[in-house]
Amino acid sequence: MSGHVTLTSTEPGAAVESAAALPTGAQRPAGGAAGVWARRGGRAAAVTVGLLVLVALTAPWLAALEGQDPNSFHDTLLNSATGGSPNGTFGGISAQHWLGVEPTTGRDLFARLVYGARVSLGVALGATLGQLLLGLLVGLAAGLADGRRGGRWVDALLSRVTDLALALPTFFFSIALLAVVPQSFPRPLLLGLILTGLGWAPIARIVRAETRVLREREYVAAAVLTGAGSWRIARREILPGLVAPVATYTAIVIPQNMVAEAGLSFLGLGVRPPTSSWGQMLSTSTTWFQVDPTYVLVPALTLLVCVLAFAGLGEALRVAFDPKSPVPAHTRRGRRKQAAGKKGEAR
Amino acid sequence: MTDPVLQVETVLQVQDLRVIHPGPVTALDGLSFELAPGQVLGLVGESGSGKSAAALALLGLHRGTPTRVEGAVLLHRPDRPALDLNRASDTELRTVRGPELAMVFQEPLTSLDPYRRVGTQIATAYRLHTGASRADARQRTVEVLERVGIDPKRARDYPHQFSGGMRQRVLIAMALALRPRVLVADEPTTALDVTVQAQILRLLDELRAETGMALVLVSHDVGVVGGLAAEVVVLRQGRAVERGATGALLGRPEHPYTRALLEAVPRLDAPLPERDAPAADDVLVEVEGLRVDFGSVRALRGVDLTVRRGETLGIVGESGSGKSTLGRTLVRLQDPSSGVVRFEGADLASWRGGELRRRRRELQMVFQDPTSSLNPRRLIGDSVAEPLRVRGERDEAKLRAEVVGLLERVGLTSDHADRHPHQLSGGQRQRAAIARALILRPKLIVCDEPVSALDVTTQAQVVGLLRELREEFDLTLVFIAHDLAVVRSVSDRVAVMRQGEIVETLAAAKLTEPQHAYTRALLDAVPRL
Amino acid sequence: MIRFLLRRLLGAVAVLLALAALSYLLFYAMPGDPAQLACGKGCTAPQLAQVRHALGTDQPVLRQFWTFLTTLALGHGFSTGPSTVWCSAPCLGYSYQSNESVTQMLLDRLPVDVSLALGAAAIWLLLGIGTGLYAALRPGRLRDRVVNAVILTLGSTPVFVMALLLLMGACVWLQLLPFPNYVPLTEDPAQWAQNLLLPWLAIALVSAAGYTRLTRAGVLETLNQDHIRTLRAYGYPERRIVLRHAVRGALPTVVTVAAMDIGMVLAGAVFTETMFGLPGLGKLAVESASTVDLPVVCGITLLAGALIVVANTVADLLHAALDPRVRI
Amino acid sequence: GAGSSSSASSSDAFSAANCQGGTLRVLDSAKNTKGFDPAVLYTSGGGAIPRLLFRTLTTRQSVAGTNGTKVVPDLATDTGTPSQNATVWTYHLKSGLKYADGTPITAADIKYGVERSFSPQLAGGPPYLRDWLVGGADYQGPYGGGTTDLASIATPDPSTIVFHLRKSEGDFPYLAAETQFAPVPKAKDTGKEYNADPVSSGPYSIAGFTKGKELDLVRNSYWSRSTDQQRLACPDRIDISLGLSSAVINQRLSASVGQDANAITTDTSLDAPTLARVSADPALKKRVVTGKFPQIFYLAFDLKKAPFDNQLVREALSYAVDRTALVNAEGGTQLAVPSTTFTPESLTAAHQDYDYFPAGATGNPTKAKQLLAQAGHPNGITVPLAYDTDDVNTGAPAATALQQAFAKAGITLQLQPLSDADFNSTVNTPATQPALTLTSWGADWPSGGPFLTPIFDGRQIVTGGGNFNLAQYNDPAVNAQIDKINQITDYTAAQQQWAALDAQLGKLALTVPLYEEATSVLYGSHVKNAYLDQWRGWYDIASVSVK
Ligand SMILES: Nc1ncnc2c1ncn2[C@@H]1O[C@H](COP(=O)(O)OP(=O)(O)OP(=O)(O)O)[C@@H](O)[C@H]1O
Ligand SMILES: Nc1ncnc2c1ncn2[C@@H]1O[C@H](COP(=O)(O)OP(=O)(O)OP(=O)(O)O)[C@@H](O)[C@H]1O
Ligand SMILES: [Mg+2]
Ligand SMILES: [Mg+2]
Repeated sequence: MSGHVTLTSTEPGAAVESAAALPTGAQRPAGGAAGVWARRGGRAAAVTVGLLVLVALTAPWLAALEGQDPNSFHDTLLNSATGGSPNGTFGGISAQHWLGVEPTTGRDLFARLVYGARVSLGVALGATLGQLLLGLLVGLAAGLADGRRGGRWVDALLSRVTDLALALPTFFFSIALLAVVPQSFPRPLLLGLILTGLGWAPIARIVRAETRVLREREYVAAAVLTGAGSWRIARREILPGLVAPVATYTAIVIPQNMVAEAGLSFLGLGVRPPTSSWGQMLSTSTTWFQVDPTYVLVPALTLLVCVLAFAGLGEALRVAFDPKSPVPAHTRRGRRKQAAGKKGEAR
Repeated sequence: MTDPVLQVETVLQVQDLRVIHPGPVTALDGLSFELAPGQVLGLVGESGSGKSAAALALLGLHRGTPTRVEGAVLLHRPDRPALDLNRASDTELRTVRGPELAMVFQEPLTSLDPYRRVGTQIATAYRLHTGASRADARQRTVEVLERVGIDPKRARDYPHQFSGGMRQRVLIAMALALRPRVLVADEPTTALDVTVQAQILRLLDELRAETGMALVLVSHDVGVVGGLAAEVVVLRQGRAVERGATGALLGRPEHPYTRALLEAVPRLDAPLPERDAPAADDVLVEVEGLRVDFGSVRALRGVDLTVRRGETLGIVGESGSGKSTLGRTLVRLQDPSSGVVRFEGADLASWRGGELRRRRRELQMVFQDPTSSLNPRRLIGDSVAEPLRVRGERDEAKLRAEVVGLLERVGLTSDHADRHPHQLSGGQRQRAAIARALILRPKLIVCDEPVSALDVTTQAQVVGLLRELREEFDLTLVFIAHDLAVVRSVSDRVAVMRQGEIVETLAAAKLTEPQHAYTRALLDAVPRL
Repeated sequence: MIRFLLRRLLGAVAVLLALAALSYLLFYAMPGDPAQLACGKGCTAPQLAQVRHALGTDQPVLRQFWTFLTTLALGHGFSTGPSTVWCSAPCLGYSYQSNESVTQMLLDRLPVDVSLALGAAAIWLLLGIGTGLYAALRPGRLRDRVVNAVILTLGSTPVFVMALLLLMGACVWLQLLPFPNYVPLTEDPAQWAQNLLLPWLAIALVSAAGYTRLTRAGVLETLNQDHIRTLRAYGYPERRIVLRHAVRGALPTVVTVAAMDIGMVLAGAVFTETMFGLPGLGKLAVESASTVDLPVVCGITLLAGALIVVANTVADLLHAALDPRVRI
Repeated sequence: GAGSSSSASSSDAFSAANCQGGTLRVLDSAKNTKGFDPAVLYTSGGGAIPRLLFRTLTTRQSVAGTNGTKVVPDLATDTGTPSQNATVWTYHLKSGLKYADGTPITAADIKYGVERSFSPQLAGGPPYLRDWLVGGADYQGPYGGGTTDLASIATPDPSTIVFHLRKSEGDFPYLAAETQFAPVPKAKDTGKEYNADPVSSGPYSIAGFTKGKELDLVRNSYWSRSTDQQRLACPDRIDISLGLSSAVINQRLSASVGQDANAITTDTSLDAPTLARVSADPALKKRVVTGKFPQIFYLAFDLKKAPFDNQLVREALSYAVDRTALVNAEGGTQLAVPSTTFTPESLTAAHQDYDYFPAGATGNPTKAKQLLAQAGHPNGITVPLAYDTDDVNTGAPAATALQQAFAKAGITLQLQPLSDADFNSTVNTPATQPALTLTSWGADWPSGGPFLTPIFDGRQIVTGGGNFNLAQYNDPAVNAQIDKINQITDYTAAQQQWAALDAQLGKLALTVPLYEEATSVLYGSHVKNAYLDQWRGWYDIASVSVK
């Protein structure tokens, strides 16, 4: 690939824009959180993600605010003669039940939704974190192993292990693992661990490839000449360069993990009742959509918003970290931003 | 325009051309000239002076980007009204690009489509404008490839199978196929070896003479332009500060900027500063029978070399001759396949673990590409301080003082310490890299083409800096470059490399009287003013 | 090339062996006794012991695994009761549950998944590359964003939801198509395509998103490269530049990823197969896992693993074929 | 009385005389991956599809209503002649019986069919024969070494077969309707591989079979109505799709477009959402039939484990139960009916109403608490509850409903979900059995015997696995009572005795009966004479017509 700085229209422009987005004398590069925040889409995504996390954290209070809990049955709100569908319109939405109730049980949907956020986000974020750590560790180790002192074997071994992990039929193994682990083991944690075990390999691949590229950079050679150990070099020179691709990939993986949890729930392998998760809600509700659309829409829309938010965040991160970003720096947004920066300076 | 010949017949007429990048950055601020068939116009100036902005504007290539172009670029065609490229429709523009106006770019490595065969690329461009049959296009491709000195059999190769010089020739062949009336060459030789550079320049000149095509030759190197162009325009910050016939302008530059530009160009005939030659018996580094193989590639095939304490040893040679490999082996970034490198009498290969880490600090390196040798995510100050931190220095105040002191010594300020590499110019980055190499007070610094990526003025400054530092820090330098004149200006002795071997080593002063034919060839290729 | 393939083959054998061992041990550890399941509701203890012996599950696990491997490599005789049949290598044994030859079971079902994968891939490539290009032509503009949002929405829909919506839409509300009922290609190509249309769409709509992104990013990146400027300088029409040259730059990645995705088709096939009643391997996998049908389970994991390994190799070969700079 | 209720509307234009023709489609969610080996099949009264392929000594009567629970002769001339306290049963075959390949069916083939069901290779069928036949416990089938012949089955001539039982079994004619009593020609026996292509003795034979996917049946030209009074065999062809998702089956049946107008399902009851939709649509409602398979969903206690060794605690749970929530969880009143008796109402002949621990519609937590306090648990109890996760309805939904209701009475349920495979081996092995299990029991034929005996007969406790007496209840008096009833060969008399036994056992709170399931199924708009029989609570495909 071209490593030259050329007269393409975006390259210097990107630098101009990001430089403008920074206060003068700024000590941070254009990428990262600041870069995400600087973009409208990125900001919207970040706010949404923040809100979702907040909902998960405050679930008990939110449910209490509504005056419901996620597990109580409400027989009286259901019509037993018509398959246990909720009485009233829109799935039984009322002042007491803000999003209506679940058919056949009468459990409050709002309460289940906010409590479900804990599991869904927890599993997705936890799994992603796990995948990241494992992927980084293996990828870095394989990428840094060099020809001398058996390094090639380390690399070969780790690469084969990565291949193996990639070759696992994912869902199939989830089924076995979920069945093998004793019932007393907390389900969300187990789900997280399983998704971790099955999803770290792509990250390891990316990290390995990226590390191999970064390793050839001259600043790494310069660091070697300072007498730094390989751990220090990995930490100080290589790792920062991995932040961009890994952060970007992470944002793609989080929604994937959420959808995977929904898939496992669909196969009856998700969290155990009476716990709710968005995946569980969605998978049990799908058959109801002709009769009680509200029941389906609630988890479906939530999941959608969530996925879109994380995907948006991912896109924003990619743009923020990538100086060669294909999104032209000279979009109107960029110019406005710059003008604002100038003004700020003037004051 | 002072030249009456120009008014007889004009192909290209540029009037008050302005190029304004968003920002707004006025890259080009009012350029005017006229160009007759067969004429060569040189456009020179330091980096960032607006040369490329002008070159691109001549083909209307700013269109579709947010860059604004003002003024007129008039293309005169026989029997038709002149076309103002700035106002022409997209279709009109497309039809003149190629057959009327063609361009050769600075980066031969990336300017060809990597997915298509070289021959196809030439043939497609030809067919696009002539509507010729496939067979005719193939025929034409063969012709032009032969003309630029490439075996037509290689038309089936992909660009990556070609060297930089060959790719540049392919680009020229592509232009040639369409017989354009004006060829714009934006730094066509900057990325190339001196020997190749000379060939390309000769080729361009021949073509001009043969086809009567007009040539706009852009370069930061006055030497390159001087040999070819009849008239030269000197650009500075987007403005033409001086213009005139080449001989006159180079002989008696009026503008101080032009003068500075000329002075910065290293010359083979420049007087060498007086210097005491270091003692021949005080050997710092000794290389014996050094071989380095990369798989089947033999990068070094038995190199013997001594570096005396306190001297500057220059290493020259064409691309791929093994200069970098030798340099990296000297500082133990590369292990030899066989042979030894002795530093102060100790075999480098015998250093292990803690000893290796400690002792290798005495050997430092400055790299060719200032962009890649500084961690883009790290502040300059941190990068420079890193070696001290590695050594265990924890006192931040002391670190800061040391770093700032050294930065100031290399011509930067404390303000630069708090910037990221991308907020510095290339020359400034190279200074920071030098500061980082110096901070551990090493005994030997290997400079691997430290100035090749810089424009002449900056190059001169950095070379000057190295010269000063050598005295001040009591350094031994190994200075690698492909430019003989530069090497000569800093070195005490020069080693000439070719295909993994050192063909001869001579004193800098004797460089102009080489023994070896290869050195002779290198010398001949250097453009002269 | 030959060396590359040989090296890959060796790596593949190692990976598949490890995969077989892993799946055997894991599924062996799953609760539930295949003998008990085969024996049925009213099985008595002595009868259970007999069934265990007949299935070979009374042996120690390593012994069983070894038998599995030797059977695979050398073949094995199996008693049907009145007689013994020889199952020649590569033999994956007989299902504990249905007494069928596992190799045959897999061969019977593989065409379904191959049809599913290839058809879906064709659609998602078309859709993904199409929308990616459409978005790339005007980056950052309204249509880019609309395409992006639509594709993201589709891409974040779980397959089982997508499948249900398609079924309802096409078969119930609009009654455009009959409910899918798999017909082999060899039997009736038109019926085959018609019945697989919805499953293809379900997978493709969900998967296209990734390709839209890849294409868009690839095209935009290529458009930023120097050689595109050369084309412009030679008067190439902009459409031609985008459609031929910029797409070409995005193609190697897109195709490589597609090959790998096709290799992984079994991973997500469960959902499509369940919703559309397709007799494929994904469903078989889930069923055999829930009945601890070890020969079938191992057979499927090995097949799935082999598919992925092959797909990876093909992806590398394709990449090399598409990008002249890459050599293998 | 269910079953017949809505059959009238569906069979307006139906005439048994000219019902033949057309292709019936069957949309099933079961995969039938095990195939159709009569030795391996475990059916009630011959099942739905197997009954089209296999004729047995006796079979169920093909009529709607209570008479559908009657057993009638099939291959045999009568339902069997008992002697010596119902320990020897003799059958004579009708004449002119032939397989689909034209060869005659002999008594020896029936004997062989029964014998091969003892082979370990062909395990899976019902356990009764092993227990009832003299020498059955040790017999290992006709394959391989040792004795290959079971002496307790005699075939004095080609059309007579005599079974010698080791104890009185008045219900033997009911057992003789199982597929193990279908004839298998020894020459055609391929052992384990027989399941894919068995030799048909019924009105249809297999034209094509892909396990897990589809089964195509065509007429067996050697079958004739003249020897078979129970099967009408109306359709010329029967195309069965296997392994469909139940949601899709219900969608297809309700849409009833194209070929689906000729479709029924033999295993997919309406789910709650479809039911809700059907209730609102009169046109759809017309195409629904309902029935019940006598099966009770109940909570099983392990009496050997505290605190359920204490009857007061068991009573407390009986009071605390909220049957309305359970019925709703199951999909409402059309899919489930609360039951307070162990023998459900749908097993009409053996049912006697009682409610010793009245919990009312939604439970009586106050009374439950009081009983718990009395039993020494004033602060409530915490107990595990095992359930089968693979059972979509009775699994998680019912377990959570119980959890909620019990919480009100101070009983904390710790849910212990088990996969299908795991459930059977864990729950049915006394060593691993949980203290409290949510499970169900259905009778293999409509009689109190197979309903009560496996659950309450102390001699049925098996320690090695396959135990259904989860209470591990063993009262010699009750055991003797069971033996006495088994000697009665008069159906009605015997059932009255079973009913009385159930009522008597109910007082001990050995189980908490919860509800029985109702079957509600849709059929395609062209389908005629579709009714759910009262033996199995499902279609009798043999009488469905699409003409
Ligand atoms: N897209 C752009 N946006 C903003 N400023 C730009 C852009 N491209 C170039 N510039 C600026 O315009 C000025 C002229 O640039 P130009 O590339 O023409 O210089 P040059 O003389 O060709 O330099 P070099 O010798 O390094 O190629 C420089 O200051 C540069 O930073
Ligand atoms: N890491 C490597 N792996 C394989 N071959 C290499 C490697 N590094 C250098 N080479 C090869 O070794 C030879 C010498 O390369 P080297 O970089 O030392 O040349 P150079 O004289 O520095 O050239 P340049 O002027 O282009 O920098 C070349 O043929 C090069 O392709
Ligand atoms: Mg330039
Ligand atoms: Mg070099």
